[in-house]
Amino acid sequence: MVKLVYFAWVRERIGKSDEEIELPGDVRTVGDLLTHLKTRGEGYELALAVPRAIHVAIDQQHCQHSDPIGNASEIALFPPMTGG
Amino acid sequence: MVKLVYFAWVRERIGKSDEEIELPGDVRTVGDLLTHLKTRGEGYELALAVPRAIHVAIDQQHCQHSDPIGNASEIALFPPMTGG
Amino acid sequence: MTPAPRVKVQTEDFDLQKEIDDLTGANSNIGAVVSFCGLCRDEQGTLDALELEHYPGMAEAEMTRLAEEAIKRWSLDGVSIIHRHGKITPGDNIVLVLTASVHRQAAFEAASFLMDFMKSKAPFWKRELLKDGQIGSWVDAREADDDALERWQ
Amino acid sequence: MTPAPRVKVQTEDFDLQKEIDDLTGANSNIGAVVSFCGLCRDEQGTLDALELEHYPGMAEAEMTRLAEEAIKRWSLDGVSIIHRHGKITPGDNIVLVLTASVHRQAAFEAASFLMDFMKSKAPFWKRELLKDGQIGSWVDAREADDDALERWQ
Repeated sequence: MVKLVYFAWVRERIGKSDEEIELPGDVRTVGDLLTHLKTRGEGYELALAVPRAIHVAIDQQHCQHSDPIGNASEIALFPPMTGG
Repeated sequence: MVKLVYFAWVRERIGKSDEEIELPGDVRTVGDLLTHLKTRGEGYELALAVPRAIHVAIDQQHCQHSDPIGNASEIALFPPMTGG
Repeated sequence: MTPAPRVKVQTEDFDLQKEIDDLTGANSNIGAVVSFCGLCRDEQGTLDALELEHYPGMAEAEMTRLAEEAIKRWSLDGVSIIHRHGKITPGDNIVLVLTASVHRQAAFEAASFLMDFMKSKAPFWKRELLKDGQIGSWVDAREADDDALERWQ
Repeated sequence: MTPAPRVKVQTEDFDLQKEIDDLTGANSNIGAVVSFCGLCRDEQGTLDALELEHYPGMAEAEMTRLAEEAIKRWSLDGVSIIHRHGKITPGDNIVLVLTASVHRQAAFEAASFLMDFMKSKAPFWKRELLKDGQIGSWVDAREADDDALERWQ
């Protein structure tokens, strides 16, 4: 089980702020995870339509789409940040 | 008549903070003025021993040693500035 | 001695002079303090407020990482970063970066570095609340902000 | 609209938050405020205070000229410069430069430019008053400060 957390318009489009899911064995990288999530419904498809617009953090650290998920406990998906 | 004002160690070495003097007709540039002032006594000689260390302002604007004095009403002599 | 970064994520406003006093404290060898305040603009009067969402936990962690990176790169005697979240009205503070050093160049460069990275790496998102009562759109990231990172590579 | 520079030469200290509030005032299109505070260092505990001499009249005039040059070079919504004179003890403020702009880069660059020129062009001179009661020497100008001007040519 891994906890997924969503922010800003990713959260709005998916329709929830977090959830726990079981990852299929063939989901090894962040990119794999995004592809997998898109099969979970219309909200996910809409949120993740442009994968390069999605930033991902594993256990609260920024990561690349090519990075392995390893034994992450929390994975966050969000749009480009606009703080500051 | 022109008013001369002195600051920091230039003031201390000359021994006064300001004075009014009559300039000889052959004192045309700031450099000429420095040379002339050195004839006015030991304090002046000491203060102006290294002319390139002396900054000059004519009527409260920085100028070069080669600049003409024109009809300046106030000429200031001081060491390199150390504010900020 | 390496200073510990001071990092806060909060809803309330901050007082700049107090934050500087807290940062410099008993250290009398600081000669330069640079501050950056990021303020909410009114967007030609159309904006009622910004609503700032953040990722609790990661926001503080990322701000600490950025501050530690600045401390590694420059000779600094102190770094503070405060980022507000929640509803922020035009003219109000959003973010504060403070850097303290013996000389001014390190303080200026580190503050500029921190703001460039705060813009692109700190997990905060702005949404516009409009004067006409509508919830406006999420603010788009500026390409200029991504470009700004390149000069620190 | 070109902002008028705010320039003050004074013996008393300043409150940074108040100076920022005065500078930004009713303008809600300011997104970035950069401040630089120059502080008196204690020189490894040997310094009792600095005595700052200045050229009244020219100090204000030169600070205004520098601020106007910054306003010409960058898109700014406000510039404040305060320089103190008289006796200043370690840890206390000596100088403040404030720049306000829509975006951060102009505010950072203009503040850095202003401090470089304040160091070398504003007619102020520091003398050390030492802990042992002696009047120390006039502070020497740093060559690094002259070099700093070159990057703005």
